[in-house]
Amino acid sequence: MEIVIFDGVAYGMLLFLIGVGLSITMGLMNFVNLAHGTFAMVGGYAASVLMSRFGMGFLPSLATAFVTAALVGAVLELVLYRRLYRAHPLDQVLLSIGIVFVSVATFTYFFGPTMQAFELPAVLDGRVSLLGVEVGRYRLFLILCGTLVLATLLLVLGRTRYGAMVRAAVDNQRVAGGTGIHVQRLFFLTFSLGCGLAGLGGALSLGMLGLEPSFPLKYLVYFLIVVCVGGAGTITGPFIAALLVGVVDVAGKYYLPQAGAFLIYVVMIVMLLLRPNGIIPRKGLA
Amino acid sequence: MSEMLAFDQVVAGYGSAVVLHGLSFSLAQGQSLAVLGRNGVGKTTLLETLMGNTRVMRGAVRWCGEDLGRWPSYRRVRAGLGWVPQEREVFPSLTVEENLTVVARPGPWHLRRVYEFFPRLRERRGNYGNQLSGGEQQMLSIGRALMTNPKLLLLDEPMEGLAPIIVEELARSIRRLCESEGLPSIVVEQHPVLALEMTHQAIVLERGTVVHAGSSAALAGNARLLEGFLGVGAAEAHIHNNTGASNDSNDLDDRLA
Amino acid sequence: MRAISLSAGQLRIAEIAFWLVLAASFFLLPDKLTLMSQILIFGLFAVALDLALGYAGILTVGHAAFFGAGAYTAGLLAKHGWGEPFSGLLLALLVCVALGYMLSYLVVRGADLTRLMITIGVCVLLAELANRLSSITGGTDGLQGMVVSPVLGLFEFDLFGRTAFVYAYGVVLAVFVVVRLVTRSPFGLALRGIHDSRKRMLAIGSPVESRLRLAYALSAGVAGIAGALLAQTTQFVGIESIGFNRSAEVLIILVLGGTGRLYGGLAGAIVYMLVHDWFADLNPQYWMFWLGIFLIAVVMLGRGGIMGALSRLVKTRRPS
Amino acid sequence: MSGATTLRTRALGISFGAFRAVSDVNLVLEPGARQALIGPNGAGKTTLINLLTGVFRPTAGSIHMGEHELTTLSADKRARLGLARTFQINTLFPSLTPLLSVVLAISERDGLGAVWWRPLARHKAVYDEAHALLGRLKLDALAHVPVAELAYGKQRLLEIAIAMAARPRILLLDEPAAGVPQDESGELFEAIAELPQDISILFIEHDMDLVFRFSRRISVLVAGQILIEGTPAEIGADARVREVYLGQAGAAHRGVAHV
Amino acid sequence: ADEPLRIGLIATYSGPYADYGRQFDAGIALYLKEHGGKIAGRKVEIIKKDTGGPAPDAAKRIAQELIVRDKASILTGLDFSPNAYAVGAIATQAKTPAIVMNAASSAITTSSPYVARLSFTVQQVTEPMAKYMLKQGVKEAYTVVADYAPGVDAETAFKKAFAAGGGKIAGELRTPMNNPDFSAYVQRIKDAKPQAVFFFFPSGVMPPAFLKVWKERGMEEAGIKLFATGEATDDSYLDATGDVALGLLTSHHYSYAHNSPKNQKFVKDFAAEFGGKLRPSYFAVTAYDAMEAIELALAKTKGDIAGDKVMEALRGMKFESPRGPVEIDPATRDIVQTVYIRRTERVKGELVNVEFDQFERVKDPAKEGK
Ligand SMILES: Nc1ncnc2c1ncn2[C@@H]1O[C@H](COP(=O)(O)OP(=O)(O)OP(=O)(O)O)[C@@H](O)[C@H]1O
Ligand SMILES: Nc1ncnc2c1ncn2[C@@H]1O[C@H](COP(=O)(O)OP(=O)(O)OP(=O)(O)O)[C@@H](O)[C@H]1O
Ligand SMILES: CC(C)C[C@H](N)C(=O)O
Ligand SMILES: [Mg+2]
Ligand SMILES: [Mg+2]
Repeated sequence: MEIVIFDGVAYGMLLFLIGVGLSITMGLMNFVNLAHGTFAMVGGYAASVLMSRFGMGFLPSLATAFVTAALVGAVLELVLYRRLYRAHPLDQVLLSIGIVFVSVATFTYFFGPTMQAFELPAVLDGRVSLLGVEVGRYRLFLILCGTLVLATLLLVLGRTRYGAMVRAAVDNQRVAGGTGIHVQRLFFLTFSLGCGLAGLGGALSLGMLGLEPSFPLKYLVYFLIVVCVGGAGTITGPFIAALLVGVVDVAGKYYLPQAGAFLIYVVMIVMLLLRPNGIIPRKGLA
Repeated sequence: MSEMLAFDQVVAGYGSAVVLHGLSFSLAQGQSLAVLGRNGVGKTTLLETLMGNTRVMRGAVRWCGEDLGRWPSYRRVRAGLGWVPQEREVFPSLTVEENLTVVARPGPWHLRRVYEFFPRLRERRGNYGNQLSGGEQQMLSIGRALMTNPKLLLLDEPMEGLAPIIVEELARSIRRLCESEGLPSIVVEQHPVLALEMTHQAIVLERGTVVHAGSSAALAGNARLLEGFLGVGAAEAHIHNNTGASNDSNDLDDRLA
Repeated sequence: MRAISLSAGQLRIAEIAFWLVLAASFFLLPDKLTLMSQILIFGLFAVALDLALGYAGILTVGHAAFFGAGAYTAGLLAKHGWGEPFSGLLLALLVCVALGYMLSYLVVRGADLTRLMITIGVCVLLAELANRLSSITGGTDGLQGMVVSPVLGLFEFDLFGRTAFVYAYGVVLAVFVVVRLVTRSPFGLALRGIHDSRKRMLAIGSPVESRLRLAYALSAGVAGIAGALLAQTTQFVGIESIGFNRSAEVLIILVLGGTGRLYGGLAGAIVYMLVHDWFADLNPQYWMFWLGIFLIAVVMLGRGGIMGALSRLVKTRRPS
Repeated sequence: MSGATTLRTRALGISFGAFRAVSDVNLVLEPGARQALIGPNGAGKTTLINLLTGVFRPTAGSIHMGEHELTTLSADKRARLGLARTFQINTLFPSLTPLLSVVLAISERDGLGAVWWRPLARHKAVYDEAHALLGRLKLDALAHVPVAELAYGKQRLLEIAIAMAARPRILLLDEPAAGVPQDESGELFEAIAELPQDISILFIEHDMDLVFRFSRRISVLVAGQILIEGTPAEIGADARVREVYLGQAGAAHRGVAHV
Repeated sequence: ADEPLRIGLIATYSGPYADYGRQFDAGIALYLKEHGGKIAGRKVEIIKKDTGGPAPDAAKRIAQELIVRDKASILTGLDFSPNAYAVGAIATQAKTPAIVMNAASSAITTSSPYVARLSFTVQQVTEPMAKYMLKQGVKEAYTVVADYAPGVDAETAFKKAFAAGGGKIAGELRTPMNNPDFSAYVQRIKDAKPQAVFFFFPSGVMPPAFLKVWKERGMEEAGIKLFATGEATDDSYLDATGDVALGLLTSHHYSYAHNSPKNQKFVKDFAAEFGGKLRPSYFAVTAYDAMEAIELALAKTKGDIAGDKVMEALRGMKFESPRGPVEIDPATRDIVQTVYIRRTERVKGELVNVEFDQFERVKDPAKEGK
């Protein structure tokens, strides 16, 4: 029982770590960025290559994953995304799908179609006893990371004017500019932040999901579930949703394995019917 | 007096549609301006051009001696333009208070002072932008512009949707802001008499050009001219009976409730 | 760039020319006929999606649910001895309209993201169901053993895909004419109104939800016909017909073509599939790279997809 | 729709959280009424109209229109019963033209909205009626310009045109003349006043010239409650109304006689 | 004749399964290199077409175009079963031989007389594992399979063979195809404490994800033995799977470490051709063998490429493949081959599947019963 919940929470944390960036770019900035997984993949490959080819440690490689993904995000923002903030969401879909295609082909070209090798560092391998329950160290580490990221983001986005500025700019770019907000720089930074978080999540997923060039498409629906069930544009919403999804998924598979893939989608649909704007709806929208 | 703002043969519009056809005027330092004209003549477009939201095809806009050229709007705000858009356009997903603080820039105007100016906003401080009444949104939009601590207020039909008592008070305080605090305004108004009372200078637009420019007082005094430009009834005072001057001593702040 | 301006009459001629050129591919591209029929079928599928997405404004990435349901309906019918193609289409239509109408109660409410996720969810659930019911559907191995009778009792489905092409062309054209009618009907105008302002529609007394439900059901029916067509012309139903990936692909096709523009779906299918075929022929491994670049380029060059770009080049004259 | 009906609320109220935006409102709109609803900003006027038209569900009280109880009816059903409105903040169809906007309103009124098997162009009478209506509001020259490109004042007129297209029995206007130039707002109100006498009209307006010229009765809403109702003369003379709402403007209207 | 022999290769070159196409290509390229680019004395032209994964409608269209437009006289590739079924229908219609290089659903060969298979069937590699486990004294086993057609095939075949030998099924699990986290399943097995677990997952990310959790939970310490089919330790993925695969027992028809002169040469040439990065997997070896089969068949027909003749020539064909001796069942056109039991070990720093037991001349058991 405890272990099932623990596993679910850990799995949920991973979903949160990868998905929260999407809640920022898609929810907060209103950019339907289906290429979110691409940035996660960039982070994942960066970490994996640094560790396996250059012998970098796990923690520094996590930081590099964040930075690399943020940089790639920044470049793409400058060249492509920037031009589409005001465009129709479907144009954004087309752009981001194009980016996914290019990234999948590019990574296949450079790294081959198969998975990346990854060995957990010894400290994170195996189990440790926590309140009498034997839990996986890596899973515990995921939970710590998730909590840390949550706290940091709440502080940055919730407590400062920064979050309000982003929301204002998304509400009405014209007027935001007309009241002195430097929308372009704001979006640039925010987008890079979202991508960096994706990269971090991608690197952390190495120990659990396995990384291959088709990553961006394979897990896209999971990211979307977390963000939409949680409430796009919020941080706590996806956090709760991710935990919910994680626990329901793991517990469902444990207690009701016949339900298989059904359960998670049924839960998602029910949640969305009950709370159409997410667990924590972004306020103030009509 | 030195020039504060000037439009020099400005041709501007949206996409391929031209709205301003060689519009020119200039405004001296510290003077406020009424912009009059019928629906669709380009009053809003004039302000949007000033904010950098239109396509300027020819001509120049100078602000305090500098050509604004293609400056992005946030820079114009930082240079001192405070904009109140026609459709209010408060940020719907921000609370009243966030709407104000999010644009705050250092200067004499701060949250407390705006709340004192519009006590109604303080009462509704926790409401989201789209949970406000029309008039409250108007107040918020004005308050928001003040929070940017501008050197010139651009008011696009600021009185629309406000209760008469507030209109009176607001008109008075806009005039006072100019006189005692040196914060002039450009006022676009449908009620010429009201606008002329609030300002020093006035221009009348027709099809994207200036057809009359002069002092507000002179225009207000010339009913025939006014009616010629703006139609029958234009010269009728919106607020009759201006005996209320004696009430001026009443503190503005209690009355704007 | 000056826009070319066309009158309503000239526009009509352009439309007819479009269909004539398509028909001519029977003679011009005799060894690409199967591709051409699949282009027509996916074009029709995209047009169906456009009814829901472009016209009714229901963001859905789950339309393969209906495409697949139509395919399985026609497929199972043909597998179990009823191979007459037109009745297969009709049954697929009925099944999908009913399914669409039922599901519309889940989908029509809620905001864009909610709809997006609910449609994805329903689609994945149906795909999973098809996988589970492998004794009926063949699961991931696919539905085998379909026997489709000759069209009108005369024309066998041949190896060269001639019959398939003519059959698909006829059906797609007929259905398209109906869809075109829908978009020009009072109902079509109501959908545009809802798209623009739901609040105002309610205020003028339009029962918005029931309009949307009707649109969704119609769209589902057309998608079902497309699915059935694919099943009949390939004489096979793979489980991919009903999955998320197919939903996403048709969305890309439609968006590439341009939403809310009637011909967007067809234009998108023609361009996407030809370009895809071409890139994949040039380079079977990395065509995705070039296709991705192509999509990015299309967005960067102009919004609203191909038809969006066309509509900026070609203006219809305003009636005066 | 024809036939006169009375719109009546009983102890109507709505709270947003702890905030009571409207409370205990008993409003009667007699057949053929020309009634103004005035009151300070944020008094709850728009909210009241939203309650009447079904945008909000009341948290207290009930609404009746003739023999129908409207309290829980959906917005579109109320509209089909003959309750039309305009919005204080333009709520139009940006991508349609004024002509199509009005055609749409007429076709929905006539129950054609679900007709998908016949082209719109076949319904010639609808077009004729739409043209006539646009003509009356002097929008005919702009019939084919996309709504998004109309100047604000024209959009205000279109608001009214769409509402009138429904041939309502009861018309609720939320600051219809805001943003319309003074001389035209007079004309606009004249057009409204000329609507058939069996149509009841309730309008919110902050322009006292218009209020006092065109209303036969005025209700004053303050802090969500009706402070006073009466003829323009009575309202213009009321000290409390002057105090909280009219200010100096009231002076001019004190004792003005009305038609 | 100077007309080249055109062979249409329908495979997956893009997307998540792009490795399949890559392995096919390598196997074919190696064969052609060894034979001077010729089969039966004719230059060979391979026309590659991508399906991007399971996509029967695309596969069918491609097959038709290959025959009608590109004048291919033989179709091959066919990694996914639905694609093979769809192409089978075209093969029948056009009377063109289709040689299956991977698709493992049993009934493919029965769906068309113009289809022959050189790979394997899921049942064919599963049944020997059941027998081997029984032989090792395993009395009770838990099955875990991916919830799709091949998974169900594996489960059915395993249960049948295991029960036939007196074994007991302790429980069964089917996991969704897109299943990022296996902790719940492994925990469930742990709590059920069966004597052994047999699992079947397709090559790729699923086996390592499962094995990681298996190790993290300490299942080995808990005394639960683990068995699988060879997809779990696919040579293409084994390196990336890492140490979690160590000691796993699997059954399959090919290991790159197969100890025979033919294979040693094959592996050496392969390495010389493609460098150390790419290991031949069971996809590459089948592709190589398919070329050999075409060569032998055309030798028999004296270069005649008429579909019926080629199919006739394929029936009963026997030859030595790098995986060991193989033959084509004259009745079913399906492959008959040795299935090996292997253990994953680290040899010279490399993870490999070391064969240590074998079942000879295994036919597709699914067809045997009928
Ligand atoms: N986005 C736009 N695209 C094209 N034309 C526009 C756009 N916005 C406004 N216009 C046109 O520009 C002209 C001037 O509009 P503007 O809003 O400046 O007028 P205005 O004087 O402010 O009128 P009002 O008194 O109604 O507010 C109008 O004819 C209008 O149709
Ligand atoms: N959704 C909501 N949640 C909370 N408060 C709301 C909401 N909608 C409106 N209010 C509040 O209810 C009060 C009444 O608003 P309403 O729009 O009815 O005012 P009004 O009388 O129309 O004012 P105005 O003349 O300025 O248009 C306002 O104070 C407003 O802030
Ligand atoms: C076991 C797998 C290689 C089977 C293959 N994916 C098929 O569809 O037949
Ligand atoms: Mg204006
Ligand atoms: Mg109001």
